[in-house]
Amino acid sequence: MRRTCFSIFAVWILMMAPHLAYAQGSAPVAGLEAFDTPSDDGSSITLRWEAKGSGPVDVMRSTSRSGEYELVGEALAADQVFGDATVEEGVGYYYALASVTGGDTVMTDVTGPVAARSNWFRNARKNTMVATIVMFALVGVYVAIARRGKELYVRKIAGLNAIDEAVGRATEMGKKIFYIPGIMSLSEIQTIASLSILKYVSNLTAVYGTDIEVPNKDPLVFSAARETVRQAYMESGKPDQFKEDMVTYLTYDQFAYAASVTAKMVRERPATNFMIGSFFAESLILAETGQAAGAIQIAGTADVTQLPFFVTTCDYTLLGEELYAASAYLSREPVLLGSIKAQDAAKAILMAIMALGIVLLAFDTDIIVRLLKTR
Amino acid sequence: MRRTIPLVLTFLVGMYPIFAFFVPHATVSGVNQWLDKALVIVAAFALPLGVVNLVGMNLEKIKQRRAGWPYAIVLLAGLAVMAYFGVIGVIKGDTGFHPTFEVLFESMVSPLQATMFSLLAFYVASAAYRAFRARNVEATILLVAAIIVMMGRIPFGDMLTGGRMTPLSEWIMNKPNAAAQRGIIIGAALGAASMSIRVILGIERTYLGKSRD
Amino acid sequence: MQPLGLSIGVWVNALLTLCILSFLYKDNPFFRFAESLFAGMSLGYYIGIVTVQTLQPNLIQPLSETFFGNYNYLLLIPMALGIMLYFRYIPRISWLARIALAVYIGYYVGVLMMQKIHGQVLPQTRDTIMPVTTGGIGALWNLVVIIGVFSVLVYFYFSVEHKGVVGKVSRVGIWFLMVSFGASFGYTIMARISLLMGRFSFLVNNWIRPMFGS
Amino acid sequence: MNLKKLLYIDRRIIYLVVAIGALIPIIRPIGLPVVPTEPVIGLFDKLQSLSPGDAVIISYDYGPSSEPELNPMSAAILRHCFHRDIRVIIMAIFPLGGVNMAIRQLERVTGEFEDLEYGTDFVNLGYKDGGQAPMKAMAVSIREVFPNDVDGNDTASMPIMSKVQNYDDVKVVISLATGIIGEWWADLVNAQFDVPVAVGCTAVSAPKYYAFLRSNQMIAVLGGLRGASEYEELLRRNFEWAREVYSDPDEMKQSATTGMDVQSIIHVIIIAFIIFGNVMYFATGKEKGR
Repeated sequence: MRRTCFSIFAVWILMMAPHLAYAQGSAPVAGLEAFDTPSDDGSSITLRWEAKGSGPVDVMRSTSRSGEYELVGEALAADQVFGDATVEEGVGYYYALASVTGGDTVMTDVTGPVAARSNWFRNARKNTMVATIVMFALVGVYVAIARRGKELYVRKIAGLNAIDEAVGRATEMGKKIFYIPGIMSLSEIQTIASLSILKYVSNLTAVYGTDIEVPNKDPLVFSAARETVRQAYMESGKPDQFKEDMVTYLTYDQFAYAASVTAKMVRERPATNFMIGSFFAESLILAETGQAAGAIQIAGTADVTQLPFFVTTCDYTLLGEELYAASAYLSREPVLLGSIKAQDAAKAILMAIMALGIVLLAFDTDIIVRLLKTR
Repeated sequence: MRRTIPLVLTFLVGMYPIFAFFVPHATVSGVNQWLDKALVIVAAFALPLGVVNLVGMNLEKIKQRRAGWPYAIVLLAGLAVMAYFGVIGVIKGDTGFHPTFEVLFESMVSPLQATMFSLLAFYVASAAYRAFRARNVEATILLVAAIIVMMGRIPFGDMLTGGRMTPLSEWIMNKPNAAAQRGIIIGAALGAASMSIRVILGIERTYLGKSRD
Repeated sequence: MQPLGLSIGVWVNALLTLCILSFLYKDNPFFRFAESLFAGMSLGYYIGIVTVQTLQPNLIQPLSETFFGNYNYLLLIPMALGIMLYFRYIPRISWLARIALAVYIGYYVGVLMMQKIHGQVLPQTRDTIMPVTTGGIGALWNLVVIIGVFSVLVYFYFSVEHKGVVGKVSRVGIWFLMVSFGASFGYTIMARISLLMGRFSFLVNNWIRPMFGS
Repeated sequence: MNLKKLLYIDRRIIYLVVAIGALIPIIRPIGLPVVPTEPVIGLFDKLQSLSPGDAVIISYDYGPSSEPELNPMSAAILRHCFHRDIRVIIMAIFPLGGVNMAIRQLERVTGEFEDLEYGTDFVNLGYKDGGQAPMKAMAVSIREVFPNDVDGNDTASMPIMSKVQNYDDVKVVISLATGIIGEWWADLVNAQFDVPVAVGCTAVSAPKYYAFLRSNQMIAVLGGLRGASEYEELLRRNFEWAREVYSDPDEMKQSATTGMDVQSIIHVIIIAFIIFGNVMYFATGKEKGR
C-alpha cells in the first residue's frame, strides 16, 4: 500500500518536474553516475553517488533525457549504490534520484544515457581462471612428458604392494576374491580410478587363475567393469578364462546392495576383499563382515567420512587421493603418472602461496588473501 | 568413427560448463541454463537404468531355477508393484504420487532401509571391541581422539569433568581435525580436477569401456 | 504412524524390521526375503519418483501442452539422449549408448571441476593463510592448523620419497590424520546409535505398546 | 586360556549388550542436559536475524536411513521458521526417499499451526533428478526447474513463488543431508551464487564440514542427534512455545533430547568395549586377533 500512494505522489511531482527539477533545496546526494554493471549478462545497470545527508531516495528512470520518469526502486542516501536489474540490454537509460527534504521533492541532475551490455568475462573470477588454466597446463605438460617416455618418479604406496600379496593369498587358499568398485556411478571420479585398479587386479587373477567376483550397484559401472575385466583377461592372454558372471549386478539401492554383498561374503567366505571407490555408510557393514569372514581387506576411498571405518577394520587403506595415485602407480601408464605429477606440482604451488601469504601477513600485507577471494 | 564421436562430445559438453562459468554473456549463460535443465532429464532416464539388467538377470535366475530363485520372484514382484503404483498416476493423467505408492514406501521401503542402516550400530560396537587395538602410535592417537570426542558428544562427559569435555571435544574438531580434513579435501579436490581434465581431454577413457566391434 | 489401533502398515513395518534384524543372528530366509523385496521395491520406487517428479512436470507436460512454446521442442534432445542410454542392451546399436554416456559424463565432469577448484581448493587455501605473529592463544591455534594442513599435504605428496625431513613432516601429517579419523569415528558412533534407537523406539512405541493398549 | 576366549568373544554377545543398552532409555527416558555449541548457534542466530516474509530453502537430502538424526532437526527448524513467519521453500535433491521425508515432516509440523497457508507461507516443490544440474539451474529460475510442486500443482500461480525468482531472493539454504549433497550446496551454490548455506547432517559427515565451517563456506553445521538436541535446547531457552511443544509426552518420544539418553548409555558401553578390548589385547601379549 505505502508504495502505490508514493508512486502516485511521484507521478504528480513529475508532471511539474520542469519547474521543480532544479529547485535549489539541498539534495542529500551528489555526483550521481550510472554505468553498465560489469561481469553480468547485460541485465543490470549500477548507480553510484556520494551521500551528503541521510534518508530515503527514489531511483527514477526514463528512456529520454526530459521524458517521462518512472520509479524503479528505493534506496537510502547512505547506501551510495543501487543496482537496477529491470533493464533491457542495449537500451539507453537516463537516471535521477528524487528525495523529499523539508516537504518538497528535490531531483538531482539527470545522468545518462547508459546501456546495459552483455559482458564477456566475470572479472571477479580471474583467480579461478588462472587456477583452471594452470591446472590444464600442468596436466597437459606432464602428460606430454610422460607420453614421450621420460621416467617420472612416484613413491611406493604401501597399500598397493599389499595387492600382490592379497591376490597371492587367495590363490594359495584357492578361495574367491571380491572386488567392490564403490556404490557411485561413472560420474564419480573415484569409480573411474577404481576401474583402473580393477584392471590391474584382474590381470593378476587371470595370470594366477584365481576366482574373482565384482558385484555392482550401478548399471553404468556394471557394464564398464565387465569390459575392464574382459580386457584384462584378453591382455594377459587368457580370454577363455573370462566368465560373464565374474561381474554381477545386484541392485541399485545402497543397503539392499550391502545386504546382498554381505550375504555373499558370509556364504562364500572370500580370502581377499577389495573395497575401492566411493562409499557411504554401508562401508562398515562390508568391512566388518569381511573381517569376520576372515578375509584380508584392502580398501581405498577419497570419501573422508568413511576413512575412519576402513582404517580401523582393513589391513591396508588407500587414504583420500592415494586412490588416484594408486591407479597411476599400478598401471605405470604414462598419462596417469603425468597427472599425478601435475597434482603434486599444484600442491607445491599451493603450499608456496600459503607460506608466502602467511609470511606477508606477518608484515601486515594481506595481498594474497585478497587475491584468493572467490565469488 | 565410433570412438571419436563420444570423445569429442565429452570434450565439448565437458568444456561448456567451464566456459560458461567465466562468461556471463546472455546467450552463453542462456545455453548453459538450457544444458542444466536438459541434464535433469537425461539423469532422470539414467537413474532406473538398472531395471533392464535386474529384470533380465532375475528372469534368467527363475528360468534356470538357480539357487535362490524364489527370492528373484519376490524381487520382481516388489519391483512390479512399486513401479506400477509409481507410474499409473502419470499414465492416467493425474498428478502427484498415487496414495498406495506412499503407503508402500511408508510401511515397506522405509523400514527396510532404515533397519538395514541400524545394523551398523551393532557392527560399530563389535568393530570398536575387536578392531580398536592400540597396535602402534597412530592407532593409539586415533583411539584417544575417539574417546575424547565421544565423551564430548554426550552429557555424561560434561557431568564427570565439570563441563570441560565439550569445549575440549570442540577444540579437537575445530583445530587438528579441521586441519587434517582440509589437507585431505585440497588433495582430493586437485585429484578430482586432474581426473576431470583427463576425462575431458579424452585421456581417461575407461568409463567408455572398449567396444567389442 | 497412525494412532488408530494397529493398522496393517504398522504390522508390516514391524515384521520387516524384525526380518532385517534377524541377519544379526545369521543369514536366514527371512532376511533373504526382506533383502530381495527391498532390492526390487527400491528400484520400483526410483521408477515412481523419476516419472512423477521429473519426467511428468519437466518433459511430458511441456511437450504435450506447449510443444512450440518457449523452445519446448528442444526437450526432445535430452529425451533422445536418455533413451539412447538404454541402447546398450541392443547389441547392433549399443555404440550409440556411448554418445549419450559421453554427454552425461562430460557435463558432470565439467561441473565437478569448477566445484573443486572454485568451491574447494581456493577457499580452503585462502582460509589457511592466518596470522601467527599476533601473539595470544589464537595465533598458537592458527599455527596448529597451518602445521596440520601442510603436513597432511606433504603426506599426500607423491613425487618425493618419504625420507629425512619430508619423512618426519609426513609422519606429523599421519598423526593429524589419525586425530581426525579418531574424531570422525567418535562422531559417527552417535549416528549409528541413533539409527538403532529410531527402529527400537518404533517397535516399542508404535507396535508393542499400542498392542497392550498402554 | 580364558582371556583369549574373551578376546574372540562372539559378536552376537556384543550385539545383545548394545540392544539392551538401546532399549532401557526408550522404556524409561532420563533426560540429560545438553550444552549448545558454536556450529549450531550459527543457524539459530541466522534465523533470528531474518524478518517476517523472508524466504529460506530447506532441501531434504536424506532418506529413511537418516530419519532418527535429521527428523528432529527438520522439525525444530520448521517450527522456528513458522513461528517467525519465515517463508519456507522445500525441495529434495536426494533420490532415495528425500521427497517422502519432506511430505511426512510437513504433515507433522504444519499440523501444529492453524494460520499456515500452503502456497503462501510454505511450498513443497518435491524431488528433482540430476544432483548438481537442478542446483545450478535454480540460480536463474527456481520455477523453471520446478514447474509443478510435489502434487503437480502449477508453481507459477503460487504467491510464495512469485516473490522468489532464484537464490538472490533466498536468505539462507538449509540442507538436511546424508551423503555428499550437503557439500555440493557449499562448494557449488554458496561458492558460485553467494547464498549462505547451513547444513544439518548425519554425524558421519559433520567432521569434514568443520573445514567448510572455518572458511565460512557454511554458516552452521548441525551434526547428528547431538546437533538436533542442541537446537531443541536453544529453542527451549528462547521461546515459551518451544518449552510447551517439547514437554508434550508424544513429542518427547520423537525429540532429539530423549534420544540423547540412549546415546549416553551406548557411548559408555562402547568406550568400555574399547578399553576392555585393549586391556585383553595387551594381556594376551599383543597377538593379532582375527
